[in-house]
Amino acid sequence: MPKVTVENLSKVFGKKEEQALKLANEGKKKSEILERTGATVGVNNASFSVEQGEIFVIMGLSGSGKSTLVRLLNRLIEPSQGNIFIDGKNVSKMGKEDLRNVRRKEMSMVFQNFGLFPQKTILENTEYGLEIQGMAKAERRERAEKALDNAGLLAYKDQYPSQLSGGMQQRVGLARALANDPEILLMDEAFSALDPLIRREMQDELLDMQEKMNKTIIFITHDLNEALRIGNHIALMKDGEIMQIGTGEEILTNPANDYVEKFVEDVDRSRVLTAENIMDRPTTLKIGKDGPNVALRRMEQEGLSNMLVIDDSRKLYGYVTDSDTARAVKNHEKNFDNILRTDIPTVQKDTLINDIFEVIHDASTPVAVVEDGKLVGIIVRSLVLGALAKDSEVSL
Amino acid sequence: MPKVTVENLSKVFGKKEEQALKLANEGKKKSEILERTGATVGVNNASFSVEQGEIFVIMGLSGSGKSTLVRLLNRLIEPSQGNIFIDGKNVSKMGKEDLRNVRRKEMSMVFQNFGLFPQKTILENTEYGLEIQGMAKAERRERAEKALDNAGLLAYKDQYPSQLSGGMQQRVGLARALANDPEILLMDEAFSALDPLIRREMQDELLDMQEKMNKTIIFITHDLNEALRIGNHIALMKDGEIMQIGTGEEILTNPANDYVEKFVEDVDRSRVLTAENIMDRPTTLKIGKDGPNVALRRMEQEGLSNMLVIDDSRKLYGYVTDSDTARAVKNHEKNFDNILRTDIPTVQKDTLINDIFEVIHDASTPVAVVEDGKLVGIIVRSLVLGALAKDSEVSL
Amino acid sequence: SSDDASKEDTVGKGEEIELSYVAWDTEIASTNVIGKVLEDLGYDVELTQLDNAIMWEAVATGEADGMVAAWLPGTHGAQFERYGDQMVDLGPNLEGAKIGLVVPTYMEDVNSIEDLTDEAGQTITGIEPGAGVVAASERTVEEYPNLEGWNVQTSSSGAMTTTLGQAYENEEEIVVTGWSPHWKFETYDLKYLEDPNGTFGEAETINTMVREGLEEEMPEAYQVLDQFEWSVEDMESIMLDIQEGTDPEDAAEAWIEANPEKVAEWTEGVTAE
Amino acid sequence: MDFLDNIPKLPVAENIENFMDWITDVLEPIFDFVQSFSEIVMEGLTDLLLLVPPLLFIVLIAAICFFASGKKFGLAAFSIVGLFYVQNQGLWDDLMSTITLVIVSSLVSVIIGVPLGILMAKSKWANTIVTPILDFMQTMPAFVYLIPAVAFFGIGMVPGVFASVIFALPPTVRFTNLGIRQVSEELVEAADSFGSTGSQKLFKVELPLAKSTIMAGINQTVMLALSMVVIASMIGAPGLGSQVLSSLQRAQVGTGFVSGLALVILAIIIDRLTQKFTK
Amino acid sequence: MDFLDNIPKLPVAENIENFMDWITDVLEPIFDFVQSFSEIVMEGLTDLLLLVPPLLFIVLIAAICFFASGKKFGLAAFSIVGLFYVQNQGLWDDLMSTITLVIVSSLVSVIIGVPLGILMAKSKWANTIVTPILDFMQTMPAFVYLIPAVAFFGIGMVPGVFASVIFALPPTVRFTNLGIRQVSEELVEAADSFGSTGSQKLFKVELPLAKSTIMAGINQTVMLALSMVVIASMIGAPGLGSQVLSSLQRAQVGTGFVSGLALVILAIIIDRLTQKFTK
Ligand SMILES: Nc1ncnc2c1ncn2[C@@H]1O[C@H](COP(=O)(O)OP(=O)(O)OP(=O)(O)O)[C@@H](O)[C@H]1O
Ligand SMILES: Nc1ncnc2c1ncn2[C@@H]1O[C@H](COP(=O)(O)OP(=O)(O)OP(=O)(O)O)[C@@H](O)[C@H]1O
Ligand SMILES: [Mg+2]
Ligand SMILES: [Mg+2]
Repeated sequence: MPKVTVENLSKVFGKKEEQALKLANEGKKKSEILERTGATVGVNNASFSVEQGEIFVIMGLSGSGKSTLVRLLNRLIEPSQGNIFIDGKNVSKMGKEDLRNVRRKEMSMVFQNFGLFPQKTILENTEYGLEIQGMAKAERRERAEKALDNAGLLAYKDQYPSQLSGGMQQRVGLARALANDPEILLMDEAFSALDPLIRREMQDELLDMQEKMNKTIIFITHDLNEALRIGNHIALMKDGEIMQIGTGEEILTNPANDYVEKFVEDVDRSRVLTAENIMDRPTTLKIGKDGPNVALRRMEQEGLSNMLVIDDSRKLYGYVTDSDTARAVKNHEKNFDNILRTDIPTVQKDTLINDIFEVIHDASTPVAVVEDGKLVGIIVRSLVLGALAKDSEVSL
Repeated sequence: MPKVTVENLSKVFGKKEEQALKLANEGKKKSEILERTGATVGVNNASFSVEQGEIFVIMGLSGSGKSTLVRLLNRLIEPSQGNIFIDGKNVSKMGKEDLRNVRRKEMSMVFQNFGLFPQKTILENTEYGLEIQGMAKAERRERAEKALDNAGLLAYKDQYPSQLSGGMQQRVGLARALANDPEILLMDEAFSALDPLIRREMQDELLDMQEKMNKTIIFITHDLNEALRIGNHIALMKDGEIMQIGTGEEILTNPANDYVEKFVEDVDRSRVLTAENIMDRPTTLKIGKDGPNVALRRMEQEGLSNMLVIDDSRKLYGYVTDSDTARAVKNHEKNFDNILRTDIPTVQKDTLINDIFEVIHDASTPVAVVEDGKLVGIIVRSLVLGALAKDSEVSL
Repeated sequence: SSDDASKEDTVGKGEEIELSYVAWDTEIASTNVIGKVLEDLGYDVELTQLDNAIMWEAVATGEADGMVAAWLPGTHGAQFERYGDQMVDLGPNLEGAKIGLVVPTYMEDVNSIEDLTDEAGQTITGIEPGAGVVAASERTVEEYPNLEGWNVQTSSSGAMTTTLGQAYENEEEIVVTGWSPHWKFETYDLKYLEDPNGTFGEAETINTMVREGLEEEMPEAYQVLDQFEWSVEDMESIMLDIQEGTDPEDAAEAWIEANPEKVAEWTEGVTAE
Repeated sequence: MDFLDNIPKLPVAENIENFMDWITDVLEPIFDFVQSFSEIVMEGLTDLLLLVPPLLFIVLIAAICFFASGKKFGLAAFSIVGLFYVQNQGLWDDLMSTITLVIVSSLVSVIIGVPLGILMAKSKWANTIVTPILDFMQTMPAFVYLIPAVAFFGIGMVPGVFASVIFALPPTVRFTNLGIRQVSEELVEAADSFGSTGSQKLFKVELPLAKSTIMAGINQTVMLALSMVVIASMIGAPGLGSQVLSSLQRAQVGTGFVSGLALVILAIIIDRLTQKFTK
Repeated sequence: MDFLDNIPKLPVAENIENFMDWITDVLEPIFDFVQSFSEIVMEGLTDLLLLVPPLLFIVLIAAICFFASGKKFGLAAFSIVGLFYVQNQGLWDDLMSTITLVIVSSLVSVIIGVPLGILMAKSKWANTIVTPILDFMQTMPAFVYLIPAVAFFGIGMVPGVFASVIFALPPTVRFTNLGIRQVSEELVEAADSFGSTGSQKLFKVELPLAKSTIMAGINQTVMLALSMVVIASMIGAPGLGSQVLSSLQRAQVGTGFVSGLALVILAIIIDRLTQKFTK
């Protein structure tokens, strides 16, 4: 079961909510609805689901409804229509008391401008979520301190937010959200207010944290590079509608429409595409089964100057060159023992192209792509360059 | 003579200006000076010059002194020390009247949050600079309308700024600055407040404009990609000091120190490096001078399967392959007329690597790099990949 | 002055009595004197300065026990009409008070209201709107044919005396609503205009008013207040003292010391022995 | 504290008294001129207002309210009912006098206050000097300067205006100062960067942008001028204030309330209207 | 306008008068109790203040000023000179009475005003009802309710406090309302997002954040209470006000000014101190 499921969620701001909703469901556009009813469509029929432990990124330009969507999830904004399920419980139909419990226990939010209470110390801020649950002072203090410690901010616990730098403040925001130990983190442009350097650090920290704690994170940004960097899935919004949902690669390589295409045009593909996206199926020799004769014949047939050698379980042993193989045939050798070369460069299936540049640049052979030590593909130079060419369609 | 020259420019904010300045000149750091005197060093001993017609970008994180530096140029902030020359005239020593004239005629400024007067229409905003010079209504109206027309905003001239989108407002800001027909444009984070999509458009417009009008532009940003995209030269600031000045390539490939290196780490090099940066010196055949025999010998010597053919003035004619040449030698042909192939891919010296991907991917030969039709280098695949590898040092 | 033990033996027995007054010179003088007399009898006297109307309201509602500042029938006519039946009128404590139109003596040609033609910009400078003198002046303007076109300019007592002072200094013509006793007659040479039609009424008296029930609760104090009666000259001597800077309480004390026989008349029948 | 009690009383009162006498003497011609002139203007204004028939006046005000509030009926309806009430209670003439008093006081305050506010915004020095004077003007009880006002300007509307201006001036000065200081730095820089002179900047950029803050100050000034109406009537300014005062003298709570209510109605109409024009 | 003149005068004054009589009768026991009780408290407070020797009092106030203004001397010096002046002019007892009046009026205003302001911020409905009442309270001249104040609470400090509270209450209400509405949406959302209940949000987030705005309103309330001191003295509240009033009656500019100046000094010290505590 997905952690979060959203069904046909809509939000209309303004007086003629009913009428506007009807028009929206008829497929009318946001601007037309605004003109006809004066109501603003914030979110229009959004449906998606998020699995436990993934980072789900919502992207879009200003005013596209990202904030509205995420605030609907914990009902800081009341939905006009649709359902929100958290672990199967329908949040949109909950009573006040239950909703408060969900907010206290299940999800916490991190805000763009940090949302720290200026009159409280860092520690008091971090305690806030626990304090309002009525937790005893000693216990909540301990937990807050632990959360701050994890964020590397324990030394600052008695400072006030204004005494900290932006990056530190955002780490406090994160620590505060985590102190509650929620299942789900909602992050609304949590890093947008930060410096480029600090921002990158925070992204790294988030990824680290994600790995360790396995939270479900819903993350808003309008920076595509950020989205691609941290998101398992990305939803791209425009005018309240979700244009496309998919992995970064899917969105980059199969944009659902012109808008999405234009949106992703400027992105650095070498930081999104991985070895898997560009690799070719390798022509291989099976150790123990194929011998030098077979090898030489196949190399000649396929016009290759070298071939990779694997075993039955596709474990990679190395490669042989055409000249070596010819010599082995001449010497009547029956296996590759004498000619097998093992200095073959390998990359993982999910290595970014950006990281393959170096490997492939130095290599005189193709690069092998492995997964759990097993060969899954090869990459030659022209494949890398082809993938980076703008109008290429990479098969996935 | 450079258009703008800045010598040892410093600005200290606060009471103990003298003392702080002395410390700064002794090489003390900003934080130390703040601690010892309570004064903030805004800009510390900056020197640089900007040529007519170039886009000079100033980069750095928040608080590094970018805005202070650019405001010193038109003395919105009075310098604590140093000289600013515009066309050889020392702005820092000017009287009020002269300074006003420089501001009216020589340089205009474009602001991050647009700086449009909310109570004036778009047209009135654009007229403002001319109005205060006392220009007659009819004339200034005409010039303002022309500036708006160039910006594609004439239709909106009677609207108020708040009725326009951010991108349109910034175009008005630009039109207003250009209406004065200044020699120099100062742009302080002029595009930072814009959407990613609109931002890219504005950058394109700026580059177009630059080509047409040949203004000198000093542009502040903290977005490295933007800096690399539009800057002829880039100055990188930290704590009021200029860490490094150079072209985008220089900064990327020869960072002056760790800070600069860290700053540029994340950049998409394929959008900065050009053919010139990565090309090899080609081995060539001279038409009219070399024949197939020479060609074949040299190909064998250097292990090449093809060679480019040029004339005395290095004009590129095409290329010959080793097999073709061997056949021509066999047929005792004296020149390349029968074997010269002309389907050779070429790129310009300043083509971005990002745009070379496609060309080189499809090509079976090396790619020729030309400048004014003359051959200046060749590019093979491994060169492209090598340049993108992180720790490579590209020779310039 | 005396301690509690000795107070027990006195007439007043330290009982609290509250007299209210309006901050006119006459009332400051009289209230301080009678207050001092009661205090000497052992009462715990509290003098409360109030606005004119509030003074009446206070006695009417029993908030204050009494006051010696009711100018009747003219000046406080309206208030008496409103509150008169809610309090006890102990009769005049001073006779020979007067209200009327007043001019400086240097306006030699004007001696009667009937002599007025177009002096002083045809304006009578009055005090608070709603005050008795003002109402009387307004009646006067209506009843005297020669005052057609005149108007009564209301202001306040302070403003009126200031204007008078200024005009006097410059020997300008001025007609004000006047009442006496008042220190202005000491400071400037002024005269009342004759009032042949009697629109200002005959002589005014200043009456003593006490709250209902005072007679039963504090018969001695009631009696003293009832017997309190003095002359214009007595009052003016204190007023002059105060005007010259003496503290009102001290002035009252000094006067009491100097006039034991008058005080004895007031306290007759209530003194301890 | 014997020690403190032993210090002789400083002759503050006497010195003030002498100073006032002196200044009254010295400036008499000026005061006289100002008084006669202003008296004529203000009486003329009141007469003019009285020339307008009440019904027409009510309709006009209602129309202004209607359009100023963006064609909403609320304020217009309120002003019709309110003004009809004033007319019905026989307070129309008093209302007109009060309007004159308030208009003139506000106008004088604005004419003095706005330039003073600009000066304060531009000069730290002026700021340091004027601020405590403003504090003094607002906290010294009006009752204290009623007498000097009479000494300077006699009895009537003129000293009423004088007293009102003293009390009502500070907000205009303060908000003008604030409004100009609040103009966004970027816009001031923009004006400078095009080479504006000081006065170009002031008139073309700063004042237009500070307008709504300045108007808020003027609104406060008008409100304070209104609140001085009763006190002004103590020195002879005619109008609703003197009705209130006379009801107090006669202890007629009802009548006082009737006039007071007329003042409240006037205040609310003026307040809402100036607020509408501020936006 | 004959038409308007023909409408008979509505009996507003009479009805008010009857209503006041009725309410005075009905609520008499309550009023009496409040009066006696408050009288005792306030007289006690004044006596307490008078127990402190002036010199000690001056030193204490100066010390508070010194520390409140971050160890700067300006305000402390001002308060020493100012209070010494008051003592020297023989106005010490009056000053203490005035302080009692102002403290009690302000306290009552705060106790009523802050909850009312919170209510207005939270309920549109309360906002709609209370706003015009506040307008009424501020613009109805105090002179109108002096007589009812006496009818309710007799003479003395208690009706003085009543009149002061009516006039001085609105800023506390308005600024509390404003302060709570101004709390940044993000912080309210943050509080909500952690599942705060309404009262947790109010006490842990909104009130602390609105504090400085609320304090600014309270500062205004104190200032307005001070400005009512003279009028309160018309209904028997002792203090500096009654000095001012009697000077006015006797046209003594100097004496009036001396007492007025004492009020100004008190106002400035209180104003600066509350402003310091606001930050
Ligand atoms: N409280 C509101 N009342 C009315 N309209 C609203 C409200 N909140 C948001 N909207 C409208 O809903 C739409 C979506 O707004 P939203 O804030 O969700 O955009 P966003 O994608 O978060 O933009 P940004 O990147 O600027 O934060 C916008 O058109 C906005 O004007
Ligand atoms: N008016 C001023 N008074 C005092 N210090 C100032 C002033 N203006 C700038 N500074 C200080 O000078 C330094 C440089 O500021 P500046 O505004 O030039 O930075 P910046 O590079 O433009 O930053 P940003 O990217 O945030 O705009 C900062 O430390 C800042 O605090
Ligand atoms: Mg948002
Ligand atoms: Mg800047």
